[in-house]
Amino acid sequence: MATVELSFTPLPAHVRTARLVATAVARHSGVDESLLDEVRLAVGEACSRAVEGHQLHCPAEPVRLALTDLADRFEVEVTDTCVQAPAEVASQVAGGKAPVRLAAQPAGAGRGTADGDGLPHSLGIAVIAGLADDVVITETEVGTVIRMSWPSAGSAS
Amino acid sequence: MATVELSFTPLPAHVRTARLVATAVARHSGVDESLLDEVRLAVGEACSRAVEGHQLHCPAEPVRLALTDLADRFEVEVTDTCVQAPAEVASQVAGGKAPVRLAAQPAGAGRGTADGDGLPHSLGIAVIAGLADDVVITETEVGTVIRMSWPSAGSAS
Amino acid sequence: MDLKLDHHTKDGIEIVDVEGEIDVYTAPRLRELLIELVNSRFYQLVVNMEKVEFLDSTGLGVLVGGLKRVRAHDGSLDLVCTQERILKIFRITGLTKVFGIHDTVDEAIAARKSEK
Amino acid sequence: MDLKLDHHTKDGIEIVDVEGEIDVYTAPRLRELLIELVNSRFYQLVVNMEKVEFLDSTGLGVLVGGLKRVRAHDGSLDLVCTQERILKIFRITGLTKVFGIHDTVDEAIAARKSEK
Ligand SMILES: Nc1ncnc2c1ncn2[C@@H]1O[C@H](COP(=O)(O)OP(=O)(O)O)[C@@H](O)[C@H]1O
Ligand SMILES: Nc1ncnc2c1ncn2[C@@H]1O[C@H](COP(=O)(O)OP(=O)(O)O)[C@@H](O)[C@H]1O
Repeated sequence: MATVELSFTPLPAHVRTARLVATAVARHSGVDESLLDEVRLAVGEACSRAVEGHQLHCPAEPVRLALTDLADRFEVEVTDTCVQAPAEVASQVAGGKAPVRLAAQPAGAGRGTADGDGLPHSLGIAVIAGLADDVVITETEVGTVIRMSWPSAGSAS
Repeated sequence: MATVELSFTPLPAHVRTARLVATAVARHSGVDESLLDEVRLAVGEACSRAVEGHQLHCPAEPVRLALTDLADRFEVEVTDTCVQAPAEVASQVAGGKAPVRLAAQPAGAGRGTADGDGLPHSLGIAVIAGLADDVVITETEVGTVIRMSWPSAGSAS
Repeated sequence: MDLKLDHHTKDGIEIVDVEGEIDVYTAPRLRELLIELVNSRFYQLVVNMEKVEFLDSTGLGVLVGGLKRVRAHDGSLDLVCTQERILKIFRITGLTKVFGIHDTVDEAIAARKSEK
Repeated sequence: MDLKLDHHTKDGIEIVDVEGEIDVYTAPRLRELLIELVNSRFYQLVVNMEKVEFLDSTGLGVLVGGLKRVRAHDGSLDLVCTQERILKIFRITGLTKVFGIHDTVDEAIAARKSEK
């Protein structure tokens, strides 16, 4: 049951709204206070990435954020509704096959220094991979879906 | 251009999320700080009313909140996606024809005392009418749309 | 953010201290407390709203419901509130005519005592 | 919530005080300031992040971009940060190896001076 869905025109300011909503719903869903910073940051990264992509390719299309309160997990899904360069994301993870499951480990650590160039979204993906407990990136016909989740104690309602 | 849309399963807890989002987006859209309390309350009332209706008639359907940043107004639209008793809302306003425009004046003032009965949502509608600068309630095939707006100084972005 | 409820007896009147947000999510808890008090034969109530940060129509409805219950036993339910943004909600719904609204708990008690 | 930027010279090093949230919305302003400083020939920078409440990858990117710019002039960009939640973001992106990160502005200045 997707409990809350947010869709917004691709503007940086709305990424803040997305962070706010994700944090509030996560808190209510029973995600531990100590994890809320991670949720806030990872959701912000995924939405920033989608906003940048939409601004380039389809500024009229909204970005979609879905927050689902599962039995013992809080799940977040950020969806691009227009095609992003799949190679860019694919290159971040071994093989590039969809869906790709990233290990929750410092993903940026092995990827060289600040002198490496041409990786426009790599920092964002590194942050997501480092923060979310579980990340699945799926390339679809129309764009990218980033699905992340965190443990939760179940809804308070 | 609808800038932010929220849809949520009809649970009281999500009304809080709706208030939070509406207030944040209103602030960013340039609604004066002194009006934000009114936006928070009116949006909460409209969403509470929709949640109660959905819980009775269609608990599986989400309630929809749309926030639009117009040139000099901030517009909010709360939509029931299932039929509500139109008579109840219609009885609140003269004639009951859709769309109905409510004057921004104490709407509850003339409607008797606490001993009056059988007006389950009347307080909510009275609050909305008293707070929103401009309110239009439209009965559609599938439910009720409450549209409210406040002056804004234009988006900060 | 959330609702905190407390109550104690003062001069034979039951004072209910409410703190936080009374909305569609939390109002059921206030309703339960008011019902519980009436069931325990407290019919003279003062609800102190000085620490209420948010009040919506569900909250108003619960207060009206409480008033009806105590009145059924010849009791009273008065409010303590000086916050303009909360008072405004009572005004636009016409409920300032229904409730006695006072500046302090002591004033509410005194007003009630003098009426008897 | 929002971003506040300030800067002043200390011991010949330009200290940039950052307060609030550095994210996709506000990072462009930090980028502009860093570019402006480099254009004004400040090549020794210390960015004080002690009052930063939120930092995302756009903010990281701007700091990396600033580092590249000053390095092109044989300059330096060091950070002051002791907040664990901010340091974590540098760690998971591998950027702790790229920036000198210090506990205080004075330590950052001292470390830079001793290196020369
Ligand atoms: N994991 C990483 N470690 C170090 N540097 C990275 C990493 N990922 C990306 N970068 C670098 O961060 C920089 C981002 O800077 P950017 O925001 O584009 O600033 P500018 O355009 O002003 O130079 C890029 O140069 C990129 O190569
Ligand atoms: N404008 C109004 N002025 C006074 N009372 C009202 C107004 N609108 C509705 N009411 C009353 O408020 C009460 C709402 O109480 P409710 O929340 O249903 O409590 P309960 O079910 O516990 O009695 C209803 O009895 C209704 O008649």
